[in-house]
Amino acid sequence: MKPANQPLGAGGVKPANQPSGASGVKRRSSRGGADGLDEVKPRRLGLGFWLAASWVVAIVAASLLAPVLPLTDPTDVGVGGPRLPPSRDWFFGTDSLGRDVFSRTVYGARISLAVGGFAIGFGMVFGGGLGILAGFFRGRLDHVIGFVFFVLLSFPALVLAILITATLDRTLLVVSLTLGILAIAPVGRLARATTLVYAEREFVAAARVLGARRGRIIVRELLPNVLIPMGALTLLGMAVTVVAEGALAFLGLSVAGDDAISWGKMIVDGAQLRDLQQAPHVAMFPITAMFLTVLALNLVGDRIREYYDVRELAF
Amino acid sequence: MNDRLMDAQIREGASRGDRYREGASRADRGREGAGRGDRPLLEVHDLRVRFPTPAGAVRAVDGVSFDLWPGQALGIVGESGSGKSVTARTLMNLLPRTARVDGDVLYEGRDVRALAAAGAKHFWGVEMTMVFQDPMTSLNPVKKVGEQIAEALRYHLGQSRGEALAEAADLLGQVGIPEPARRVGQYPHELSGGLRQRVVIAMALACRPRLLIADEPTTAVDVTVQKHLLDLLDRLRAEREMAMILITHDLGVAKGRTDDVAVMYAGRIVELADTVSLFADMRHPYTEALLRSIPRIDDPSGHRLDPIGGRPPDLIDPPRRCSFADRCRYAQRDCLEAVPEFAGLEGLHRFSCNHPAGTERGRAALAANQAAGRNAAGLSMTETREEIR
Amino acid sequence: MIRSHRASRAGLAILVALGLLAAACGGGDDGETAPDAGGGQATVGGEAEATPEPEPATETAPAEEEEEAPGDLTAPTDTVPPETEEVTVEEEPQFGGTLRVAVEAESDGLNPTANNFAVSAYVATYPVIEPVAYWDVNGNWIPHLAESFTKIGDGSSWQLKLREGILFHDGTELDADDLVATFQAQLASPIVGLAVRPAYSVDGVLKEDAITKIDDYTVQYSPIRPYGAFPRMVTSQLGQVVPSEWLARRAEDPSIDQMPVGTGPYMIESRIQDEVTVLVKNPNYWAADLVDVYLDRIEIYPITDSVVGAERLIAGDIDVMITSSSEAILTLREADGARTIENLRSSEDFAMLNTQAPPFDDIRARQAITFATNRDAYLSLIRQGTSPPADTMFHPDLIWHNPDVVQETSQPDRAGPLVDAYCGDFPDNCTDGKINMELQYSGPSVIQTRIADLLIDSWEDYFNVTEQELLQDDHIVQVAIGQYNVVTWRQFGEPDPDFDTVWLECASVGFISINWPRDCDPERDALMYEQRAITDLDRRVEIWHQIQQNMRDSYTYIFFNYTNWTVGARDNIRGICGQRSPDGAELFCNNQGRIWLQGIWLSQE
Amino acid sequence: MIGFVARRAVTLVLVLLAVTFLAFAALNVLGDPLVNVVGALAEKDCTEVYAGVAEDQSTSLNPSGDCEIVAQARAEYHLDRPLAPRYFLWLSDLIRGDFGTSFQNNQPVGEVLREKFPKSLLLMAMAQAVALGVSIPWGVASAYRANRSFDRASTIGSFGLLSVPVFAMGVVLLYLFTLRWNIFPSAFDDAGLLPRLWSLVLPAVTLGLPLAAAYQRLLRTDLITTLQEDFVHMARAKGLTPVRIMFRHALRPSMFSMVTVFGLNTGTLIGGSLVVEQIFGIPGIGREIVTAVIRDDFPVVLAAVVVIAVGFVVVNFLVDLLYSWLDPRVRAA
Repeated sequence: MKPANQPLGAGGVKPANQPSGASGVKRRSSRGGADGLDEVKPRRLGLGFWLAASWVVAIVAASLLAPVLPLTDPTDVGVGGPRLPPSRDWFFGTDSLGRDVFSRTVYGARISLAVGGFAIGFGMVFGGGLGILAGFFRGRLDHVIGFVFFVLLSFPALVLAILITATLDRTLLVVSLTLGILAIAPVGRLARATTLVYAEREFVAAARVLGARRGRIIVRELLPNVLIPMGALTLLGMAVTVVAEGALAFLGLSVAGDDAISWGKMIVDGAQLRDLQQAPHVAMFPITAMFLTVLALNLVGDRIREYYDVRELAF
Repeated sequence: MNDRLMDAQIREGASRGDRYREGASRADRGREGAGRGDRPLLEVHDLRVRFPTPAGAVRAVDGVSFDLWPGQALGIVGESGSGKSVTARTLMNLLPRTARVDGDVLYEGRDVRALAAAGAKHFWGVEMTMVFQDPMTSLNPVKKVGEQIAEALRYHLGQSRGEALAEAADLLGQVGIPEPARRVGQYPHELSGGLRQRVVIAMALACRPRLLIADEPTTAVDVTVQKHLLDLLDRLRAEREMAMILITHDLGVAKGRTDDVAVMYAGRIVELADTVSLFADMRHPYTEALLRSIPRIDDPSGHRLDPIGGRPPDLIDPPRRCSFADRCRYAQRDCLEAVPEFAGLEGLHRFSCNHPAGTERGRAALAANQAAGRNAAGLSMTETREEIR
Repeated sequence: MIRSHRASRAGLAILVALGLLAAACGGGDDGETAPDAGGGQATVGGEAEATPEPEPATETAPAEEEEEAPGDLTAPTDTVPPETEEVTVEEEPQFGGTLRVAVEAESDGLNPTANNFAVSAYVATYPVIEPVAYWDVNGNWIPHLAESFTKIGDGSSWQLKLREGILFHDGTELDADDLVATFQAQLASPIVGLAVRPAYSVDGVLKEDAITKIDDYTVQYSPIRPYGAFPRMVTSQLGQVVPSEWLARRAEDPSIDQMPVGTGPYMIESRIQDEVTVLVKNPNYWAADLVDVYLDRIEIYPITDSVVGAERLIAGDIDVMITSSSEAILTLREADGARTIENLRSSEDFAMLNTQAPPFDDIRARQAITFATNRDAYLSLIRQGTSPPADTMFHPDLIWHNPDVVQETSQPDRAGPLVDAYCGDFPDNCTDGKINMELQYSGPSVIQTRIADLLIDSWEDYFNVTEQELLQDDHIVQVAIGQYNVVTWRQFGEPDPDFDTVWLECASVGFISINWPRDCDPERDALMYEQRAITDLDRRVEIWHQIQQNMRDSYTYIFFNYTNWTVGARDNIRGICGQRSPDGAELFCNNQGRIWLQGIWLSQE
Repeated sequence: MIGFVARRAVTLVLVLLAVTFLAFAALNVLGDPLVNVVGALAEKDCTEVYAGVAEDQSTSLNPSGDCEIVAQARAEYHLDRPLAPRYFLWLSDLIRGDFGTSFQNNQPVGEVLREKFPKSLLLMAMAQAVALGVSIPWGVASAYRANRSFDRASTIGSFGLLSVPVFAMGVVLLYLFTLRWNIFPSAFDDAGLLPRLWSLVLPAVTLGLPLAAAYQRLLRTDLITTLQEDFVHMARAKGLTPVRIMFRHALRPSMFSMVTVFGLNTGTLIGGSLVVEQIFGIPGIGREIVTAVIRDDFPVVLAAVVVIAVGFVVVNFLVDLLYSWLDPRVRAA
């Protein structure tokens, strides 16, 4: 019998922080019941999923293929007049320097996705590694790592990010690593929680009893199981980092360089009051591109998460 | 086991049952009873409740009819998924919106379902109320028990907070809770399971309803407390001249505390009789099996339990035949061809069985099956225990 | 890659040095009688100002109007269109009301002896802390708090005599002790001191008689070199006097830099950094009988996004704003209910090249990048028609301008051979036949980023450009210590070009160099020292023509445009220009955005 | 309960120490604080001068000896000491309420924070108010008719809202409501309480809407679960109206996830306000931090980080206390 509907005790484990992602605490009634008939869960991924996945694939493909696509050079100034509205020649119009917004939007995906992918990859390796170690060895190590995570989470994330990016050369690597560091704690917490679950399972216990080396248990038994839910989160994490890059851009702290075009930088450029007034399309096209991409990543990630029934989501 | 789980089993259900339509019994109008009027308090006629699912509609209640007279106690007995709780929830207007309901439910001649549709304000809780199975979950954990009892008094009867709280304490006293004045200020988690169920009962009785539906009121509490609670309900019913529907899976609970008993199986009433004659001559093989499958409060020692083999039928699109045939040691070929008629061999004792227990036909059927080693639906007789009678 | 060079307060110190040293080094002029080449006088929104019912369409004075007058180059006073705004208006000035002013930046503090003053600080402090001298409408110095200046001998000493009976806001009387205390506070300041010490010290040792109190109202300044026109040195923040008592308190509590005390017609009522500075009328203003003070209250808001400032002005939340942003100027020009007072004759926007670091230590590289620069795109896309192209450090309206010197940009064909030649000689500095270089600019700033993107686009056929965006203070430090190839910059435009020699002298080259390009040319030095020593205007003009030619030939500056310093004002704002000193002289208006708020009044119309 | 509070307090102090040290170290490691004090002179190599090997060559602008200035500054700001002692010196000042003095304008940092924080707090409070004001009715409406058309549309809508970056929301709202329809001002207006609130509406909505979507989803899920609880059926059996049941019985026990996220979102809000204050020109702590970071105003950054971290931890501590109001059983536990 389920005791009650309160999963959260005073000092108990709190659900993950999920302000911008898909869902925080996912509770499902453990009961069936007549009312349960209300909720009909299709086993399929659904049309939305496939649309979203197609968009992600299309954006990734476009960003990879951008150099070979028949696009105007996105850094070429004055290919058209300044602030031209969308037309047959310029699908997305031109910006204040007369550059092709369509071409820039396509190229912009490169930096946005590269930063997102790189950062979340970094978070996965380091956060995931620490989380698994904490969850597997428990005890003092767990306490120390848990504390580190808590400290990282207590530090206002964007402040940390601007501290680093304002001080260092803002190369692609620095910006990605900065956002990657921010991903460590949330990813690590998830990895730890997942490890805890699997570390108690029979197959791991059996391996322990059989005297397998701990390293081997982690790599052979735990890692594959922890990777599945983490993999689903990669997409959601990417969505978060794509947005974070945009936020940095808004503070003028995204990747530097005229050929480092990102959606965030394009939005800032177009969001200058006079540009926004006279040529809103300059900001609105990259905003739309970013929104759709974030939406698609969230949707795909969320669906995969549901599919594998990953309960906790930690960003 | 709680009701929702049963209902879930209905949905996910097992074998197919016979599709047949037959009205259930009527209560014995002739018998003496407290507060009898000239028409029943509650008339249920041909009640059908279906839940649409992707796989098809689940017929949770499939043509149930009965009358309930003022002051009368009716026991509805059945396994999980038999439809007894759905019936109760239909009366209480507690079904999920997706449920499709047909048939008539009249309370003092008023159409209860029309009342629900019209959003009647002071009907449920005042005229008719319900006690749920689990006192742990049927009290709001974040409100003091006094407040929860007073709430109905204030809402329905317009009492002030002070009046209502005082009356709540009084009610707590009536249901046998010691130190009622202190208890009103406590939260549910501060009370034991038995006390909580008493609180629930007090809460249900607050506005002096004329009909109380008690849905497995003792299942979730300690065995030692069960009897006290049942006796309490019985006493309060008598004192307040209140009609009651006591829903249970335990025939023993119904015995001695009800006037009539309806046995439900697969959404239908399969046997309906006054309590005394039911226990004297149970006719339906299911009733018989049910009695043997459960421990009894009044006879706990030494009696070996005899679980009913097989599973209840799938209620999605049930076949037209006796729904119990697959599990019935009496089942003959005719049971597989049509739904047995719901009729009484002996006056007001009604049942739907072609080969009722305790009759010649029944004994003959049993003997034939034992000889064949299996019943008409293929149930192996060796798996069943030796006949008692 | 951790950058070791960081921003700094001393970086700001250098900034100050720019503004102040210019004044400090401006000696050698031959005195107050010489006609001054007005460094740039404001033009005021056209004839409509004079008519009772102005037409909005002609309200603003766009850049083109500036160029109507370039023919008259000999008489500097004539380069300024007749001041028509307030004098011919029949309207009776109104007393009372609150003026809300927007400035583009917030100043760190308002203490003229300690903080670096930019436009925002000047606008906020001129009404509060009056200078001992100022400029008249023609660009000549005039006494303000001073009653007179007396040149002693060849100008090695100057005596300043104060007007008597002037009270500070704290009730103390302005006397010689305050001048001495102010001067000493300037010397002691790590920032302002940079601008003062060099004029009074030899090899780091202060002259003992740098300042001497003669009597209660007279002090004598004795700089190390003779000054022909010393009073010019005290028109800026160096001439703004604060009470000695206040300075004593300030030594204990530096935070009172935010609330300084002066003699002016307004007092600081409150100040919240980055939000608002509130001035209220001084009831005991010493010159109340001599000049009219109309407003009861002045609120100064730093609004860093100039377009937002312009929008708020148009919406009526702001009455006056000062800006050099093209977007804001365009917004103001297009608006109903507002007008602009634009001055194009002061500073210039340009890129400059470090001549002591490869690749631009080679003149071929400097020439190549100059030729490759697409100035037309810069003017049309960045300046958007608000600022005309600049060929030299002087606006064509000014007598100093040499019309024969033309900025050789937008000729990419000429760049190719030079780059090939350079790369032939220095293959290590080239990749794929292009010269490797770094463009440094200050940020984060959207407009600076746009400028960088545009310039890189025009250079990238011949150069491999790396972008280096630095925080503003950091940027200045890096430039000062010569750690750059190319930077975008704004400079020059002092009322007399002699003040601008400091940017060009060999003496300014060092570990910290304010001859930023580190371009030392003894021949040019000789020319500059010659013009400083003489009083003959024609000869000075001739010399400056040669200096412009010399600068062009060294290819260290790529001039883009004249900076458009614009004062935006709502239609009911009167008296921005045409204000008078206590002696009745008409004041210079909009000197690089520095305007006086005390004479403004609100029209009821 | 007391034990719980004590444990939390110890954790809180440890976390604050770690956070402040992290910030302190980051600022020191990432940049040399000396440069903040003496500027370009910090670039000068003085080792030989200190060793007495070389003569101090003063620059023209600093006649009093460059290396001497550098040495003085190092001593004044304890830069001649290692990181750890310097941290504790700073910390002891902090505990005595001395946040230090801004490099930028010599103002006491405490004063700077006092001026900036109220505006940001107001903004965040308004944002949370928007979020709660929108999400509670929205979540209730969705859960009340779960899986009906309104709920399905809500699910899509909230998912979409969650995918809108806060700056994109800001830009779009600014474009529509300020530039296009001219309803709200384009900048913070401090001319009294009403203009202040009015000018904060757009920023608050910008921050609040995505939060509202997050809250709505949590509330809806929890409400649907709660509505299946027996005590809700019991309340219906008591004859209470659905609306009454929803607000009197179901809402409070369904707010746990929401309240938890409410606390954790304080961090998100601070991050969001950095950007939103930039977009809408609000002179709050977010802009102050950005400016201070960009200008290397070490003491201001440090103080702001400390105060924010304290705020974050304290808010979450308060959220823990809020649980016991939401559920009396927690008190007993």
